[in-house]
Amino acid sequence: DTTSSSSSGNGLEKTTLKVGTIPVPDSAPLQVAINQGFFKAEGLEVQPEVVAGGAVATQKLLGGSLDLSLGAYVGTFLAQDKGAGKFKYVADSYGAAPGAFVIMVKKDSPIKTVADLKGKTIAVNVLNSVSQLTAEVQMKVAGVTATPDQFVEKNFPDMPAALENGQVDAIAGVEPFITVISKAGGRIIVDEMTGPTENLPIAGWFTTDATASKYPKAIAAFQRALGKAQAIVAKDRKIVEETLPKYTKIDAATAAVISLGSYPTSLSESRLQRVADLMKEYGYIKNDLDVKSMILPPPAS
Amino acid sequence: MLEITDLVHSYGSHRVLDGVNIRAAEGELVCVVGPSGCGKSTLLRSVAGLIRPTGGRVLIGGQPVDRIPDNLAVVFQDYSRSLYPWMTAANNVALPLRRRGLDRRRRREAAIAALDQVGLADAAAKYPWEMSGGMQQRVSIARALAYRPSLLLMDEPFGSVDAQTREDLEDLVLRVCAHHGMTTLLITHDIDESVYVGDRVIVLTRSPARVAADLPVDLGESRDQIATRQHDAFVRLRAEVGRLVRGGSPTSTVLEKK
Amino acid sequence: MLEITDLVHSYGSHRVLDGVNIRAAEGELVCVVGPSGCGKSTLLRSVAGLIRPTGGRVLIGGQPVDRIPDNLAVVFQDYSRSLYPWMTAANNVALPLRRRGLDRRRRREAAIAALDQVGLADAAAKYPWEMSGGMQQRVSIARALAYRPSLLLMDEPFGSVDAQTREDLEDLVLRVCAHHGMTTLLITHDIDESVYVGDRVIVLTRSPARVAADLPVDLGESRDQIATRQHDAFVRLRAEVGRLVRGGSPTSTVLEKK
Amino acid sequence: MNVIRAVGRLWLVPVTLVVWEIATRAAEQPFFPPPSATLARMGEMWLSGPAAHLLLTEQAMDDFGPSLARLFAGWTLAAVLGVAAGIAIGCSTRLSGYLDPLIHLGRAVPPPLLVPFFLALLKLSTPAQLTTIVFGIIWPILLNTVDGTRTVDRQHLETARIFGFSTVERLTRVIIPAAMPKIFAGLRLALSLALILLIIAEILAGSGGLGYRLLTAQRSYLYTDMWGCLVVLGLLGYLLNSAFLLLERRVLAWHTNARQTT
Amino acid sequence: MEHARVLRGVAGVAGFLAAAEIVGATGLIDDRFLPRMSTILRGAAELLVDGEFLADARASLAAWGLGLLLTVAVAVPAGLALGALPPVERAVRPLIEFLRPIPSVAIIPLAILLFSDNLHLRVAVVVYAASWPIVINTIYALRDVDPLAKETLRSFGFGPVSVLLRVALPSAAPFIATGIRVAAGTAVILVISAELLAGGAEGIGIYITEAASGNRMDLMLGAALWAGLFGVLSNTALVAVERRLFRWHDARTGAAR
Ligand SMILES: Nc1ncnc2c1ncn2[C@@H]1O[C@H](COP(=O)(O)OP(=O)(O)OP(=O)(O)O)[C@@H](O)[C@H]1O
Ligand SMILES: Nc1ncnc2c1ncn2[C@@H]1O[C@H](COP(=O)(O)OP(=O)(O)OP(=O)(O)O)[C@@H](O)[C@H]1O
Ligand SMILES: [Mg+2]
Ligand SMILES: [Mg+2]
Repeated sequence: DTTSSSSSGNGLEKTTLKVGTIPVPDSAPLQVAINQGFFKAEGLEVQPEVVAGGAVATQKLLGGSLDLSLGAYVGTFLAQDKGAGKFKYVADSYGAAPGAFVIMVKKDSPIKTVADLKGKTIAVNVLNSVSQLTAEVQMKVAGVTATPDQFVEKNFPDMPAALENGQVDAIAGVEPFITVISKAGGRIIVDEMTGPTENLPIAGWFTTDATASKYPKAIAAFQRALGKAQAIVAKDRKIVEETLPKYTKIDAATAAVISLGSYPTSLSESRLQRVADLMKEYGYIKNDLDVKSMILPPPAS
Repeated sequence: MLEITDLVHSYGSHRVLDGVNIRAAEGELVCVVGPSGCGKSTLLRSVAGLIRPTGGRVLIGGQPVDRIPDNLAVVFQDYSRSLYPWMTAANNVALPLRRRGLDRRRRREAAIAALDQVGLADAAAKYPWEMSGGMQQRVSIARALAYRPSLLLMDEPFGSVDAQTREDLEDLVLRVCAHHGMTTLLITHDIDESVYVGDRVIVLTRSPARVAADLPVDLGESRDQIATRQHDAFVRLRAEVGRLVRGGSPTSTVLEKK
Repeated sequence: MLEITDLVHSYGSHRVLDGVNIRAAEGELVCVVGPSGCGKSTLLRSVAGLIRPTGGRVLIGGQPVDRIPDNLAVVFQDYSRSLYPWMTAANNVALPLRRRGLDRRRRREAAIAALDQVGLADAAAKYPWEMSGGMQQRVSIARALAYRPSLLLMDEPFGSVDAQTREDLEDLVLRVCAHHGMTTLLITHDIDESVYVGDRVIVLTRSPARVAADLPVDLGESRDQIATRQHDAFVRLRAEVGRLVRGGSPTSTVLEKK
Repeated sequence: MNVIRAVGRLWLVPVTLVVWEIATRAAEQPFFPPPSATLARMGEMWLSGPAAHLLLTEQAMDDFGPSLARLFAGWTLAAVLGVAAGIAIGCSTRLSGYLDPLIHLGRAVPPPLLVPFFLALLKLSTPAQLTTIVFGIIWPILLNTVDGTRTVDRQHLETARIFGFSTVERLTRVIIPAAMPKIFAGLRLALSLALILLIIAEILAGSGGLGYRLLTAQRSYLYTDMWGCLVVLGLLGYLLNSAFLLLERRVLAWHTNARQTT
Repeated sequence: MEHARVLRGVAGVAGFLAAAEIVGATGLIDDRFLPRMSTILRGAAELLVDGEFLADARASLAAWGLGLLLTVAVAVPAGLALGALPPVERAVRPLIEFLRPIPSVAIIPLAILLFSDNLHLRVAVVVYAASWPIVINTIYALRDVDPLAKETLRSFGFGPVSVLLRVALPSAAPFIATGIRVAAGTAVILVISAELLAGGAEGIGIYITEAASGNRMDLMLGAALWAGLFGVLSNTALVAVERRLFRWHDARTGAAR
């Protein structure tokens, strides 16, 4: 039972946290924190649970089956803007880095530059996600305008075949699928995270306003433990390589060569504001988003 | 006990019963004969409350039949469809006895005894589809008799059994009905049989059916397959019923229309 | 035409037919009588190729029956289940006639004519569930006769019809079979009937069935419901069959075992 | 009279709507918009077009046209294949011996997992969508047909054999009519399943149609749009089913009459 | 007889696998995107010794079993009530027909909001979507009950409920059982779909999500293959139960040919 409170010394309102993760490199810090016993040290038991994506995570947070979850900023901001709920980020997890998010086409594709993508079908793993947003940004930089109906949703594993069979003209991919498509002769057209989107924050750990105010101490403990892991991961890529095969099916050999994003150590309002601004600029959200109200800064340690 | 007054029934526009009047006193065994398709089964279904006749009245014990009467048992013409294929013969017979408040063991004993009476002691554990046509028909008779209804309706109950078994069953029905005072309506095609078992024989006309004749049978209480059938009155009545079924008009014998 | 030799059949360990020998010449009408449950229907199903008997041989026209013989028609004991409820009476009768290469109109005419012969001219457009038991049985007879098979098997075909209709049907079968030279095996419980329609009467013992007697009927070709039944030979034979069915042993009459 | 009958049949619908309206207004959950809002949004999305197009908007044409075409094509294909295969399997123990395990293997694999496979195999998305629909809905048709074919009254079959019916006559005159009630149960199940599979196929292998509209609504957190799609699905389901029952009443008239209790 | 059946089944499956392998080998399907059958089989074999997968399979199995039990417990009585009471059926029909085509992709987000426990969520989704085949088959089966069989019991004075339970239910049972078999297959799909769409801690669907993250098509399809095999086994078990329970049914129909 997740609501059982404990009588342990540090006075946490709740000692068991159900945390949604996605089996992608983004959630490495959580795994590291678990493996290193950082949560235990805080008197917390973290039960990771796989969620299919950010939309499910918001539903599960609202429905109460999760306490916290990994969530991409774009999706959560969108949900908040549409009034689906009120959310709070408690820690950053993953940010853009060169080579981690790219647009690819197949070997013999006539598409050579970003401008060639005009009117072509582009597969993204989730519609209205950071992939789509950054693709739109790169196209605008290249002087062409993207239309919403040129994006289709495809799961990452289906992208290589969809590209090869001509169901889509280009894909917005991540590792390890970038490696797969490259091996098949696929070409990278553009790194999505350059120019206006360089170092863009991708995903962080978030919860609902209600949960945040109900269990402040437990959340603080979570933030402290995760902060320690985040610090380790940020410095040492090796530890991510070792952790990845344990919670995903990316094998060690692949983990050693794939391009990873960055693991920022702090939850910076100004960085997140960039995401919100881009979303507003590209019509994802109508109103100015008060990013500050969506951040629960970690306790001073 | 049973009063059928001006009974009329039509299937759609097709009139089948055209004002039928029949009366049966408590404990009486009334045989109904008539041409195929004249409406005998329809009559029986009306009495059983299974169809709502278009017109007329059926009273049982003074009560109008607006639902299925209590204490009724029916042996259907299409006996094979009225046995449950997922039950053995014994269970088929025992099932209605639940209504009699008997416990499991007593029901089973009663069922076995009834099967024995119809010559199926060995077949208690058989399923209907493991039995011959005549055996199925006898199970269905055993079920009705074991139930000890106060009103027993039988639609050609002996159609599928051999001559010997038929005689045995006729005597069985006579005995059981007399012993328990059951009022019985028996539909048959066998004119000899109608005269042999009936206290009265009702002859129906061809469709739409009316009562052509209502003949009392004066053969006394106790009947015997050999002696009774040689009886003068028997031979005379049987000839008369035969003539009437063939569409003749009633002779001397009183035509009770009341 | 039909030769049944040492036919044995068991359902599981339950032996039903215990070496039955029957022969029928081309155009002969053989009646089979026997106690209920003795194995008559089983015999008929073996001849029709519907079950594979445990032992013995059935030859039709010299050919062993290993599948359903050509040019066969059967009237089943459970007639109501052998009519197709999704077809009218006329269509039920007409359907097998496709095999006769008749066109649609001719099939329909033949079906109507056959229904007329069994007294159902009015019921051609009725569905089986709109008909009385006896009417369904007659449709099933009409279907078999209209088909003009060379071998006709009937399992108690007249069980559900009234005396008058029964006599008409008996004469109809006699006439049609004689006219078209059909070989016929007719199972019946009515001893009078077996003697009246049969060229020969086969009496089976109680289960496991063997042939108790094989009696030729010497009543000449043309028969008449009233005259024939008053015939001395008829009365004698009928008494003899009755005795045999009741389990007596054969008397003077030659017991043909060939 | 007809009006009274319709009221008798449909009274539960307004009752449910009102209860739902009250409950959603009280709950104020953005995920559960009140039906009035949903209906208003539906009108705006699909029914605010020119009168010449029966008020349908262009979006309605885009959303419903291709979807309905796929739906009917998929269902018809599944019906033909399922009934044909079901009869073949029901008639032949040998065939059913070979195919049974494969059928049950196939029917327990989630169609969403197979969509990539169909896409890889068929390269184009429309055939892949149709295959997904057929693959997803054929099972109830197939199993019910097999069941119906196997359980034709024994005496019906024996009669057919006695009179030497040809295989075609056996099938068309005896087996299919006898199995028809069960086949219809399967077809009816498949009809609404087809709607479900249509959505799955359009989500996973398409870029248009009602499923795609539902997906984009979900991805944009436009809950009234999403509920609008669900309502359309439900309405379609109800309409298709009513049409189907009409057909069934004609085809199975003998059955209904033969089975009615007198 | 039974032997021949098993042999044929094995032959059928072997033939299919061989055909799939040959299609892969001829290059009709690009094996970079869709692994060869032999690769899938190897992946499936690997799963057998993968403790994580076994735990996931157990969790899915539990959800399936519980879901199916509950489905039967809900759908059979519901089908009986609707089949036995035509006015009720007519009143509820618009609602049912409205609900049936709503796909689980739309139901699952709703279920997520309503159920905070992953097991409950999956069970609820199974009950929602797997009930229909049972309900519909029950309604159709009840219509097919021989009226004379019902009248027989009615004539002995049994009430409608007795007639329903003692005659209508047994004679409808074989076709209801077919509905249950359809539902059992549907339930496998739904459990996995719910896991794929809603996530969770354990389950075959979760395992597939994880395998997808590493582009391990062989494991994904291997897991799907096991799901299929489970479908075959559960079906075989249900058929065996039916054979025992409905021997009378086979005897009356052409099934025992
Ligand atoms: N399918 C079956 N399975 C097991 N036993 C059966 C089966 N069919 C018939 N029997 C048994 O075989 C015996 C003969 O049955 P059959 O139907 O041949 O009798 P019959 O002579 O036609 O009787 P009836 O005159 O009553 O119709 C009966 O004792 C019956 O119980
Ligand atoms: N369900 C029905 N629908 C329409 N007509 C019917 C129905 N049932 C019976 N009939 C018609 O009613 C008439 C009388 O049928 P019924 O079954 O009462 O006759 P019956 O006297 O029992 O005949 P039999 O001795 O042949 O059994 C027949 O003409 C039949 O066609
Ligand atoms: Mg009758
Ligand atoms: Mg018999």
